[in-house]
Amino acid sequence: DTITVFAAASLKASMDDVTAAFEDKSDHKVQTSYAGSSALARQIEQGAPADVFISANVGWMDHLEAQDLLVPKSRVALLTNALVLISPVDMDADVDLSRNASLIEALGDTPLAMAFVDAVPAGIYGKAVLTSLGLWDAVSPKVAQADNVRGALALVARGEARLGIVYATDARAEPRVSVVATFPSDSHAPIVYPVAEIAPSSQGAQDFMTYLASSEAQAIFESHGFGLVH
Amino acid sequence: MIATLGFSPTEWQAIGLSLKVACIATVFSLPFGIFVAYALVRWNFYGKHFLNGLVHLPLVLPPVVTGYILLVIFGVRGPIGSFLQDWGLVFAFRWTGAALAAAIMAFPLMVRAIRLSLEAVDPKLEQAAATLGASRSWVFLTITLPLAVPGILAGAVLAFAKALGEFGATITFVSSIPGQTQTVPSAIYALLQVPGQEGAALRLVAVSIVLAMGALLFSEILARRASKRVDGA
Amino acid sequence: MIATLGFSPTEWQAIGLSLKVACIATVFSLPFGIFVAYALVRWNFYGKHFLNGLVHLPLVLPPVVTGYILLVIFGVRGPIGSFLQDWGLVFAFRWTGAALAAAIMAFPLMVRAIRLSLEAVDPKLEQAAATLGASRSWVFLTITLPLAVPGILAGAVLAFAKALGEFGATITFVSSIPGQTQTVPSAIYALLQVPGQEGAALRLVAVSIVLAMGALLFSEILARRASKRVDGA
Amino acid sequence: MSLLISVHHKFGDFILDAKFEAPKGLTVLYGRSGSGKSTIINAVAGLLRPQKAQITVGSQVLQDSDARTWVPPHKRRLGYIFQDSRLFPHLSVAGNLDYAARASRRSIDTAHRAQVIDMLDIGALLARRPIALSGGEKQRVAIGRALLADPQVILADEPLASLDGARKAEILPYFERIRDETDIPILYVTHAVNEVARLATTVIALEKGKVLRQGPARDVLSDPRARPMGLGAVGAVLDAVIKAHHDDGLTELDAGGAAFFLPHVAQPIGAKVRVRLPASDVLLAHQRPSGLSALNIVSGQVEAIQNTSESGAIVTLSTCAGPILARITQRSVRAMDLRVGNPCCAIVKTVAIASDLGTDLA
Amino acid sequence: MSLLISVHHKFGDFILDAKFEAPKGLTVLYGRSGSGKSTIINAVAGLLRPQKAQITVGSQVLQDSDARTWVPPHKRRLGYIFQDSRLFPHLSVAGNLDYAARASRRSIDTAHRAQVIDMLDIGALLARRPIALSGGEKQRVAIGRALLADPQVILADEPLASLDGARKAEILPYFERIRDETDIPILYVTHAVNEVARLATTVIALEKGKVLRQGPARDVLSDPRARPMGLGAVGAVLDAVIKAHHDDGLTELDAGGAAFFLPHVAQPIGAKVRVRLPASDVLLAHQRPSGLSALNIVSGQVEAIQNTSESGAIVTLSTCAGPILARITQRSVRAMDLRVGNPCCAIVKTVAIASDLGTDLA
Ligand SMILES: Nc1ncnc2c1ncn2[C@@H]1O[C@H](COP(=O)(O)OP(=O)(O)OP(=O)(O)O)[C@@H](O)[C@H]1O
Ligand SMILES: Nc1ncnc2c1ncn2[C@@H]1O[C@H](COP(=O)(O)OP(=O)(O)OP(=O)(O)O)[C@@H](O)[C@H]1O
Ligand code: MOO
Ligand SMILES: [Mg+2]
Ligand SMILES: [Mg+2]
Repeated sequence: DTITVFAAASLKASMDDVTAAFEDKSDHKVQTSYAGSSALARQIEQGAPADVFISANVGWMDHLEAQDLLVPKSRVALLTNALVLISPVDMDADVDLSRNASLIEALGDTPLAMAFVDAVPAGIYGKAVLTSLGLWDAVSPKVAQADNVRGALALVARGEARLGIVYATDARAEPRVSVVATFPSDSHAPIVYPVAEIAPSSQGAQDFMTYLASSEAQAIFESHGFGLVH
Repeated sequence: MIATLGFSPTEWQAIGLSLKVACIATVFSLPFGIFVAYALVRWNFYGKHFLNGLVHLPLVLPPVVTGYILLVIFGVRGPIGSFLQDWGLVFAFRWTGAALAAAIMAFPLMVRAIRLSLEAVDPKLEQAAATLGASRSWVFLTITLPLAVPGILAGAVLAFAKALGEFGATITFVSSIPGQTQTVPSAIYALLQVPGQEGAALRLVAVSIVLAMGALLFSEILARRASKRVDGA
Repeated sequence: MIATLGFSPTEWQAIGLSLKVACIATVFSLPFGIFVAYALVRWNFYGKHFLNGLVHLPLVLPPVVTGYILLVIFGVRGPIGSFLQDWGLVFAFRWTGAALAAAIMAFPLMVRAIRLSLEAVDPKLEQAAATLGASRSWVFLTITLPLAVPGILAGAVLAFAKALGEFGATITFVSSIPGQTQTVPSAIYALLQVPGQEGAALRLVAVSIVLAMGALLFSEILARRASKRVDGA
Repeated sequence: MSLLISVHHKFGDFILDAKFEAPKGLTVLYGRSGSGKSTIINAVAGLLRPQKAQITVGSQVLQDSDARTWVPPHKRRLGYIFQDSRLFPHLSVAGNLDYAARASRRSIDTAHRAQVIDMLDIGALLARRPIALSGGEKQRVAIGRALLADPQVILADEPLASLDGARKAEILPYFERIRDETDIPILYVTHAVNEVARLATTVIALEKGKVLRQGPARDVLSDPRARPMGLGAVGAVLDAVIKAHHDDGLTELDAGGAAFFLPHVAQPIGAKVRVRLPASDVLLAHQRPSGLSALNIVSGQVEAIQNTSESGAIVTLSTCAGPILARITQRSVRAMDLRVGNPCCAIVKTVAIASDLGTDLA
Repeated sequence: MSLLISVHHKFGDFILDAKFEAPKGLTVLYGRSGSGKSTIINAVAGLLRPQKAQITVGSQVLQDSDARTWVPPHKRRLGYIFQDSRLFPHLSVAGNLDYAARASRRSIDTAHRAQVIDMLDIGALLARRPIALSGGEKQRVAIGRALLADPQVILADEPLASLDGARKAEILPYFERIRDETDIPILYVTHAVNEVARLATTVIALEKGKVLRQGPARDVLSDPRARPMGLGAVGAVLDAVIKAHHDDGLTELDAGGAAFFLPHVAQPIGAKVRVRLPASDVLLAHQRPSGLSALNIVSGQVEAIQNTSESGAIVTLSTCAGPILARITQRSVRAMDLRVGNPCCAIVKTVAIASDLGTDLA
């Protein structure tokens, strides 16, 4: 069969490897459409021919589940991620997250690159972190919000922003940035990428779901820097 | 193989699809563009300003919004989409949908260009044609339309270029399914999601540019030929 | 309060900013648009096709790519950006950058419209002006330009509409800083990322539409007045 | 077929208020620049919709603003020669000429087409675009385009203004033929007196949007009191028959018994022709002079003497050929002691007659 | 100042190859439609850049294709009246008239402006746009626009073609004044013989792009062999002086001793005038006839007899006033037994002279 997978765009690098490995092992073909989680979720709502949806955003998966568009009980938390503070490699900012003033001093009057803080998961998590650290009110006027986490990453990679908050996986893949600090995982809700089969269920989709849970697939995800849900 | 120019099969598919989408979008919207432009220039009707506004809407709205509106209207569950589906015409998640999105996004550009050229046609010539027995539609076909060729060509090439570059509405409406709805811009977008793939993205950008410049040059040549017919020996 | 129409202060900021950005982008690019259009129509120079292609580029490229290119060139570290910074002109993360992005994205539309109108100006009238002692630039100012008013207005309103709707290049180039660079489209985009916020997005969409339609109507009125001067008593 | 026209239209200060009949034949609209000639023609063509109008061709109502009848221009079967030529710039000369046939899906009458092209001498231009034509060439193509439209009404707005005398002389007979051989009414605007004299069946003189005088060309032209076209246009119009072609190249006409000689006229013996004798080309003498180079001398009686200016007068003689007008000085009237009822001779130069018959129009 | 023109230009099959001098005064370019008149004017204006050309006004070289000299049109100080009026549609009539002054940042000479507006009778149109003008009104505005450009050369391409006789009569004296009172050379295209006769200092006759004949108007017009404008244009041009204004409204001229009477001429006694006697308006008689309405009778001797067609001839008399031409039939030549050397009288109608002096041009 041909399995159509809708996946959050930020998963493209790892998902390309996973699907290639899956296609080697099975006689299914996988088509993956990468776009923002919100766009994909809306399309599924409007009857898109997706068999599997991997979202970067729990909210949108909840939204679909509430409309009974998922194959019951197929939803699982596939991956986790961590949130990091980055800066361009050649600017080597020194920030001590335990000291509140440190981040603000490091920023000076330069912007802090993030994804949309009220809309895009990476931004929402980032805002939560800054709030729990008591920094949000001081920092928020300086936050430059990109439409997705890659945009924030690019701003830092180009050196336009001195600091940015992105996923650990993004920071790892971009050689022009270095991780200044990793935010403690207890300072925000768990960063989870849920996956689910979209109704109606099919053999191919089930096989693919099974494969995603396999240790082989998990290893690929891990190699891209994702954490696994246990 | 040299023939692949280093592009993967899905990328080749995307290039072919983009070309197909841009051509179809241009060709099919052209008659509507001409019609709407003509109506705006020469007719007086109730709701003219509304039509004019409607035509410009895709320009004003963020493409995502346009895409979303298309999804809601032309999706399989949408009012028009479900109706057309009964007639065998499916837009949702097909290349046809990409063409529709491109056509709608390009429509204001096309209409404006044609409208400007139609406005520049001297009504005295149309009158002269009428005194020679030409009905309104014949006047339109033999006088107005040929004299508006510069604008029609400009409109077509703008639409084609826009269709090649359209991304936001397309990916929102028909997603980005390789071989089905993944056009060059969505492929570029996907590549940009992967750090370190800028080079690959750049090659696709180059392809877009080459295609658009080709179309541009072609239209300039046609326009020059058409204007030679009017201006010189 | 009724005066807020239910918009939050940041939303009001976004509306004001969008208007400012669209106006500035239109006003500042207009002279360039006229100049480039004139050069393309009336001059023959080496690299004309290249210039023509360059102007159309923002239409062909996915907006993200254009935004990225702007970032590379006009960012604080970019060749031009760092140079201009020494002169006190900063684009990065400023509303000026949003205006630049909007202007660049709208430029092909503007140039095309003006070009069409310039092409429609009868060179015989320009010749007549020359025989009356008018230098080239005076002919341009007093004959060519006034006769091209329909195209200039069309170009300006297209640019304004496009500037109001521009999202991809703007967000990539200057991101979205409330009060600085958060325009209406980015606000809409953000709202659309969250389930159930369609209503709020819709209200902002309505604002965009109202603004654009106002500009459209205004330009139609100006155009009608200009054409009355040519066609009738 | 005749044209009945009654139009009322206001343009700013200018008010057109004209009512007249253009009977079969050629009706000249005459009047100063801005008097409303083109406006009337446009109303007949349907390009202008006057505020009030009744326009009828034969039995067909083209417009009746009371009955709200309105025939659109393309159904009026017109041959309109515009004051500005209005050629289609994107079509070749041939494409312009054949436009009407194509528009009405008629097959092209190739013999007629060839004849018109030949008359207008535009055969060498057929493949050119209008931009590559001279002013006169454009106008000739515009004339051809209208003539080839198979019209039921011809509207000609100064069709020959930009043409040289020789060209005019070639084209004028064609309008005469349409006037004489077909039933197509022609509305013709011109400022040239010799065109009026030669072509007009009826003359409508306009002034500031009003009809100043209308009537058969002969009456209007030979009435010394009515001079809508200026004194130069006053003259008698005589009906004559070709009597003989002489060996020395002269043609002899007979007008009510009086003989007139003029250079060869290419018409058979017995054919009827119209001869115009401009008052300014007629001399008067007490008695038939001898030893004079003028061949055409008619005797008659003074019927009227009309002073036209401080020093000029127009004398009307009644002769066997009809009334003949002479424009002379009051000094001569006194010197010759001319009085109504006196006998008198009119001397007309041969060539003066000829020039109005088109043998030489330059 | 004089204009020296030598142009070579090829348009498809058409080859213009003309070289001539337009001396001070008014030079008429005469020739059939398509003979290259507008092309020459455009070359002088610099709107066409001929493949080869030398064009000089006074001492200023406008173009020299050998020396690669080229003065752009706006530096040529022209007053070009186009064959199509080419008014600026977005400017009012006033805006059109003042265009040249604004373009060269001159202050407007209000007296001159008022005079031109008055002469052209366009005062009521100043606020209108060209679209709201009639054909003749457009042309008058175009004339005014060119005249107000303070030109050093005037180029007029059939400026009066679309005007009625009375209008022409009003505007012609203005061209005469420029011709006589200023140093501005005028290149003037027309098909109207009476304009040539009245205005031309020099005539350049063109045929198919070549100069057929050129020279002072008097020579070209009074040479029976050279008839670039057709027989109708042949005629003598005499220099005369105003001798007296009589009580009966007639003005008496003296031309080398011969007296000519014509309706009042508004010039002081002693003023020099040019009188044209069209050959077709002259009758011949063996002896001075009596009892004739014509007042102008000059005796002389037959100098030449030239057959011009199968039946016509032109007889040249030498008189004290200068050569006088008469166009008569060969039959009359035989009947009167005219031979070179014989004495003979020329009879010229008063009004024939007058009409060329513009008292009545219609
Ligand atoms: N672009 C062109 N290509 C070919 N032939 C041309 C072009 N332009 C003009 N001609 C020819 O050049 C000749 C001269 O044209 P020109 O306009 O000078 O004539 P003209 O003497 O002014 O005639 P008219 O009295 O009709 O205005 C004409 O025969 C015309 O057909
Ligand atoms: N749109 C308009 N507004 C005001 N006046 C107008 C308009 N159109 C025409 N006129 C006036 O109407 C009058 C009649 O114009 P028309 O064109 O019929 O004149 P015409 O007799 O054809 O003159 P010509 O011999 O100069 O062509 C003119 O005085 C003109 O100024
Ligand atoms: O592409 Mo995402 O859904 O913003 O991580
Ligand atoms: Mg008219
Ligand atoms: Mg010409």
